[in-house]
Amino acid sequence: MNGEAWVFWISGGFAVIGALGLVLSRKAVHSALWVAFTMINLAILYVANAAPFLGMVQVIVYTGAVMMLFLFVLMVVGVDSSDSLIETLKGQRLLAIVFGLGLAGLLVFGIGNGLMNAGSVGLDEANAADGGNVQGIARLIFTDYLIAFEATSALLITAALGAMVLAHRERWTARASQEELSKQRFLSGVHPGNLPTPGVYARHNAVDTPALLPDGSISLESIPRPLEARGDIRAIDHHEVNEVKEIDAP
Amino acid sequence: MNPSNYVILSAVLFTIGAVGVLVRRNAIIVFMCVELMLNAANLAFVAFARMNGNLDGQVVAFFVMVVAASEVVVGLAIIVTIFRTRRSASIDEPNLLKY
Amino acid sequence: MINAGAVVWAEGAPVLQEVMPATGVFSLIWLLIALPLFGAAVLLLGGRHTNKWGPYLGVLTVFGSAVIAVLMLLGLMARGAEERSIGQSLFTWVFAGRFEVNMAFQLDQLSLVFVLLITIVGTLIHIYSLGYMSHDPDKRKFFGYLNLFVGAMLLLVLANNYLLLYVGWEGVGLASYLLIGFWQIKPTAAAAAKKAFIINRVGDVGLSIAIMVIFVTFGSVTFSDVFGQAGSANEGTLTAIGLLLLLAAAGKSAQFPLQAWLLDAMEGPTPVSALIHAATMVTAGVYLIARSNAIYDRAVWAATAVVVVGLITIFMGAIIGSAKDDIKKSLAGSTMSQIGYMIMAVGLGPIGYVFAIFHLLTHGVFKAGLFLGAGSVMHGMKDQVNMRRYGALRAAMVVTFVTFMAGYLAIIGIPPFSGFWSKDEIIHAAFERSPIIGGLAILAAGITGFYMTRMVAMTFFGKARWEDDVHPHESPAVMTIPLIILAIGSTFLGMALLFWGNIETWLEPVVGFATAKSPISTTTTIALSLAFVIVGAVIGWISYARREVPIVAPRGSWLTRAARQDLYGDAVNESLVVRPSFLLSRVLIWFDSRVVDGIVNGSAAIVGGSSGRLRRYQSGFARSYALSMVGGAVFVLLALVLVRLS
Amino acid sequence: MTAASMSVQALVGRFATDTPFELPVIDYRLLMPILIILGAGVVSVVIEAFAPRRARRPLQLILVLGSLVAAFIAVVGLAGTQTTTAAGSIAVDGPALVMQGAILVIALLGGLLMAERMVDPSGDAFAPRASALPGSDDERQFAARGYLQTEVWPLFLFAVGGMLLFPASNDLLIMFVALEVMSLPLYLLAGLARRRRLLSQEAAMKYFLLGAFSSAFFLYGAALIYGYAGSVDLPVIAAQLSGKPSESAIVLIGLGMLLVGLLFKIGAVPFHQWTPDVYQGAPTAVTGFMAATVKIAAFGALFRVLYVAFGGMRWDWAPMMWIVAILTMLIGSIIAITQTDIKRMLAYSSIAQAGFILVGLIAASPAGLAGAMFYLIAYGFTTIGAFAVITMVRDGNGEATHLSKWAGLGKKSPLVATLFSVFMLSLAGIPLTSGFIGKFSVFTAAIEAGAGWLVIVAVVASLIAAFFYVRVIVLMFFSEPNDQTATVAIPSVFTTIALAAAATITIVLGIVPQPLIELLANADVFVR
Repeated sequence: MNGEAWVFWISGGFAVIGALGLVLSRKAVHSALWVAFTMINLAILYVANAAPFLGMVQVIVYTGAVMMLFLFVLMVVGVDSSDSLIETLKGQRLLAIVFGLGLAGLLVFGIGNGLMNAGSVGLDEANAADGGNVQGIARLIFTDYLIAFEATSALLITAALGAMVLAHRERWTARASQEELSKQRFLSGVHPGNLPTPGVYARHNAVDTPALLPDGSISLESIPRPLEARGDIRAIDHHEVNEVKEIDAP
Repeated sequence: MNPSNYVILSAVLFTIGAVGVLVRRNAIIVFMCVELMLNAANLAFVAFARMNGNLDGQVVAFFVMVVAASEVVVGLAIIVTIFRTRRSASIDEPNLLKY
Repeated sequence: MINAGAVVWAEGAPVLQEVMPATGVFSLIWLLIALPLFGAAVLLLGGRHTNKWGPYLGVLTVFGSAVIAVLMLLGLMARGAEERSIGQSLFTWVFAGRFEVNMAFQLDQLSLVFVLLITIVGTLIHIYSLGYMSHDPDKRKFFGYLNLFVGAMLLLVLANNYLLLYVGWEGVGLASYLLIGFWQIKPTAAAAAKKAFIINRVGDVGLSIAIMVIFVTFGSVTFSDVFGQAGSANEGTLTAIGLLLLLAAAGKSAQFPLQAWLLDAMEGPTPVSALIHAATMVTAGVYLIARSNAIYDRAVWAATAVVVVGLITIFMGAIIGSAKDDIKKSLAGSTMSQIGYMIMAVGLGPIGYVFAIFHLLTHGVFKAGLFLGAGSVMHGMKDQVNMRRYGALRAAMVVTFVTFMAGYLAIIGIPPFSGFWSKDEIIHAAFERSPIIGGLAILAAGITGFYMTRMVAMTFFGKARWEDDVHPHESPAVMTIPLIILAIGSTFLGMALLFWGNIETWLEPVVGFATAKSPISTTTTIALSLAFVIVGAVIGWISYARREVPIVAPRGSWLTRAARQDLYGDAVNESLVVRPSFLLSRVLIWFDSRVVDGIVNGSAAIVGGSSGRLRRYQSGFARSYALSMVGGAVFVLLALVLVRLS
Repeated sequence: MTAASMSVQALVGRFATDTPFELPVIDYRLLMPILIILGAGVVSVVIEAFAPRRARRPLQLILVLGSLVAAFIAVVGLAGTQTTTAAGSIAVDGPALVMQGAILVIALLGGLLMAERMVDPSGDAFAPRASALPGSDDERQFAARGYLQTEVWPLFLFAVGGMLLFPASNDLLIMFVALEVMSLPLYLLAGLARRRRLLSQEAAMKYFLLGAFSSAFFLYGAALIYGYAGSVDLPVIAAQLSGKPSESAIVLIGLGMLLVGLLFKIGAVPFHQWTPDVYQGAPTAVTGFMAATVKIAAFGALFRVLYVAFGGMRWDWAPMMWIVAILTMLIGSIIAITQTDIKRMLAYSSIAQAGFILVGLIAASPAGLAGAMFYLIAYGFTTIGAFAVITMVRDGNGEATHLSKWAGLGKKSPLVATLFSVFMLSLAGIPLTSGFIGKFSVFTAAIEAGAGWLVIVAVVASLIAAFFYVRVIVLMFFSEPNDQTATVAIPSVFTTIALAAAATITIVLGIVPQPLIELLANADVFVR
């Protein structure tokens, strides 16, 4: 095996592992990381295929930008039941695998049939024509594919516009000033400051332990309302309080 | 190295992506699978570029990345919108339109 | 059995007429069609403002067309026989490559007789409708639809190519559905419109495929081009075209096996039944086949199929006509049967075309008269259609009775009424093809005598079996005047066309003509058919006028006693004629309602059911859509590879 | 590792190039229609950014309608051109110009529908702010303040630009980019409905995910074909196919994958399932617009791929397309029968119509192309007219799309019901409407090409299809209005013009189709 073969089998193997990881991971974040892994390996394969420029772009655009956007959205969306791997549609998984095998079989058949004896011309000549890979790509982009290049600008504008339309939340009132906010707060008649924190004497999960007022009685405001409604407030055992005092005492 | 190896690898990745679209329920993962399919196509383009001895394939792959980037933006915007409405990123859950 | 010798056919086939440019009065051909269409547009789009004068406008436009048609008749008669085909091209309608269709009309001897029938009978029926529909709140719309129908029907017969004919064909269909379903409050009417629509579509499919085959074979759909080249096409293609056109004709003309809609179509208002479902639209099939004579003359098996279809329908119609108690449905059965005669006649080739058209004209007049007469009876009987609730109406409605009798004598073929001349010619021609066909045609004439006598007897003779609150009265003059005119037509039209109009020589340039060399003489034919008709009529008379009609059974009258005395004879009648024919008709009605309806409803159910099943696959899950896409991709790839490998 | 290291060397080696950089020869006059629309799209974005809110809508309307008209004039000015430009990547030929012209006119009508804000008392067809949650206080506030999402206009223009590019693209890369330029704005527009926003968002998501999925197939197919031919240029591919012995299956597989993407866009079975959901969920004005134009653009591209690049392989793809066409016609027609939602019914009908147009494609002849173009134009105007009517038929909850609410509409609003009937009759292919001429020209072309049995299936399918079109007419005219019956909102001049134009063209093309047929007969050859 020569060097390129090593690269192919290692990076190619990793790419497939990453792809399988994408499909098989239970957690969406893991999937995203797996696919980023695949893309980095693909970048290596690009370089191995005499496409150093694309390899770089792959790392920067795909792994760096696109996948991070995915991760970002995943963080926004959070974890939900859709991450689960349990199939809810009857027969979907079986048919998916059958069709997948069929598709793969046909693709491999076609590729094998067409390319078994194909020789590789190599890009040395093509790159040399313009003095390098980047120059060659640049020349093509700005000559033969100029219209495509210009049309992609429409695509990028659309993307920006679309994201803004769907995500940008415009204010329909003026932003309230600090003064207005504080006035509003005091005028509302509710407790203006922080509520007392619960459970200063707790020994475990403290949320259900009410705070004590200076006179030793409990402060109901320190307890979340649902707990209060359910009657799940931990009783204050003054004996314990005294115990603590005793411990504290020298 | 025979270019068909790369292309067969790309076919495998493409198929894994396609199957992933069919079996995963999280819209974001489904979308990542689509991206994987595009990447597979790119790999094929790059391998073929070398095989054919011209740079057109690489240029196409470059454009595909641009297109994919814009597609990602639009797609994620749509998915986030749906998520904000339904509090779920499941692709199965919006199921009012049928029959 | 049926002699299908091609040699006979070429004889008497017409030489293609040269088409003359439209000058003088003939430059108004387009106006014939435009007038009623204009009326329809004003009435249907004009809204309520036209409620008051709209119906009169509707009558006027059709009358205008009739006047133009008569002028054209005079114009044509003034010309030599070889100059009577006139073409008018408005503009090129469709033109692509070597394919050109003009918005063009062809007025020749054949289309002119149709135009006259449509406009004159149409005018009379429009006038009649003024009275018949006078209380209907949607009268304006009714006249709009009627005008639309007349326009479309004129387009159908004036078109100079199949494509334009198809436009008229669909147009009359549309108008027909609208009018069948006109009283949409009745669910039966809506169902009948639907049934007519579905069955007619089957026929239309035949026509549209036929047009495409014609276009591909001849490179044109214009009549003159097609008929000019018909000799050079191969017989298989011509047979296919012939059979497809027959399918179309069967749909439109209610011929076996697409006859079922016509009976239900009687749900429409009676003038509609008279105009569309008796006199004009249902004869479009006859027109289509007669017009395509150049094709049928060279496609013997297609023509034979036409004869068979015609024969089957003659009997189906006649037997159904004998069994129905609903006066309109009985008349509808009779219409099927009479059109069966025409279809059979056009299948006979050059010996038959002329007489088919001849019978079509006389039938159009006397059947319109009969239907309008029935409508007049219904009008006086509070829309009662059951003949068992009629009886003894001859005194209450003298004009209706007399005019109805004229139609009656015409349809059963009593000389000198018009039906006699035309039907006997058909029977005579049928004998030339085969004694069996001729014999069957004569037998059917006998059944015609039976059921028409039954109808007349049950309606106008015997005892009154009216419902309590019915007070029969004669219809207003606006209804009786058309009846009288049609009755005059029923009486004299046959003689006029045959002796004065020379219908054979008139039509010969278009459809060709050959004198039938019948094995039996004309006199024998007449004698035979008259004998059968009279026997049928006598049986009908004895069964329904002499004997008490069930449902109402007044006791002790002299008629009942007389009937009792005739018991033995009645029993013979019963067992030999009435019973079997009733049994047969029951079978036919069963066939009609179960099998034909079953096929229509069944195929609708299959389509509907599969629709219900198929839409389940549209589950609403994007993933299952993606699954079917991947499955589709596998299919597409596999199909491509397999095609290459094979 | 030799090749890779060498190219890295090349990369870092000589940055200054010796070879002179040749500027591409681009005849901008030939690209004028596309440039006008995309340029207007950019201006439209600038308007969104800088114009005061009140001024945006009128400015956008003037810009959109003006640029569509200008682009149409530019297309007309190019009539008769038969060449390629931009290094052969854009074809300016008869079919491309015809499709572009049709797209522009229909887009003009679509734009008028989108501009309508009289039929809905609360505003136009789009959500006042798409970012506000459905049913939230935000949303109500935006609606109450009369906010309008004027960003739909740049999106609309970019979509039109992509549609113009799609049928004109002469290489697979441009075609892919055009596909995306056309689709991305449509994914977004589908999700912006003012009412029934859950449905609308669902439609957007399904459309987007499945659309992206299908374009991946398209791209992979393009890759395989590039692998075989060494170029993405359609004429070069054709030359390679005829030059090399074409026994290799890679071309077949590539073509198949390519077709998946294109058949998805035209809504052919089994790639059709997005159509009903998206058509139903999207705002009706957008549905009408995209039902008509996307089909034209996608068929343009499909024709170009199959005729220019793969014309020599007709015997490979024709049998497969036979099956697809038959399935498309029958399944579309059959499922439509049991639909109760009028938008959904029209969606299935559009699937069936795609099948009928495929019949013209299979003819693989200039007559087939001309017939299909006629059909597409006829279908486009009829469809947008039908959807225009749907926007007007409303009840308290917005558009009344359930068929039961259309019962007796003929009594309440005879004119609108009559117009809708005209559209239905045209879709059913009844004579004297454009749909009849379309069907006739497509079917005769197919018979001439020897596809007689296919035409018989097509005629049977149109028989089935006629049933549900006529059923709507029967429902409107033959049943009595009840308290469920919807009312017809009085539209502003925008919808009125669109509706009148669609109806006029539908009827005129049925009665005097000749000028258009002649035009198409002169424009039925692709530049190669």
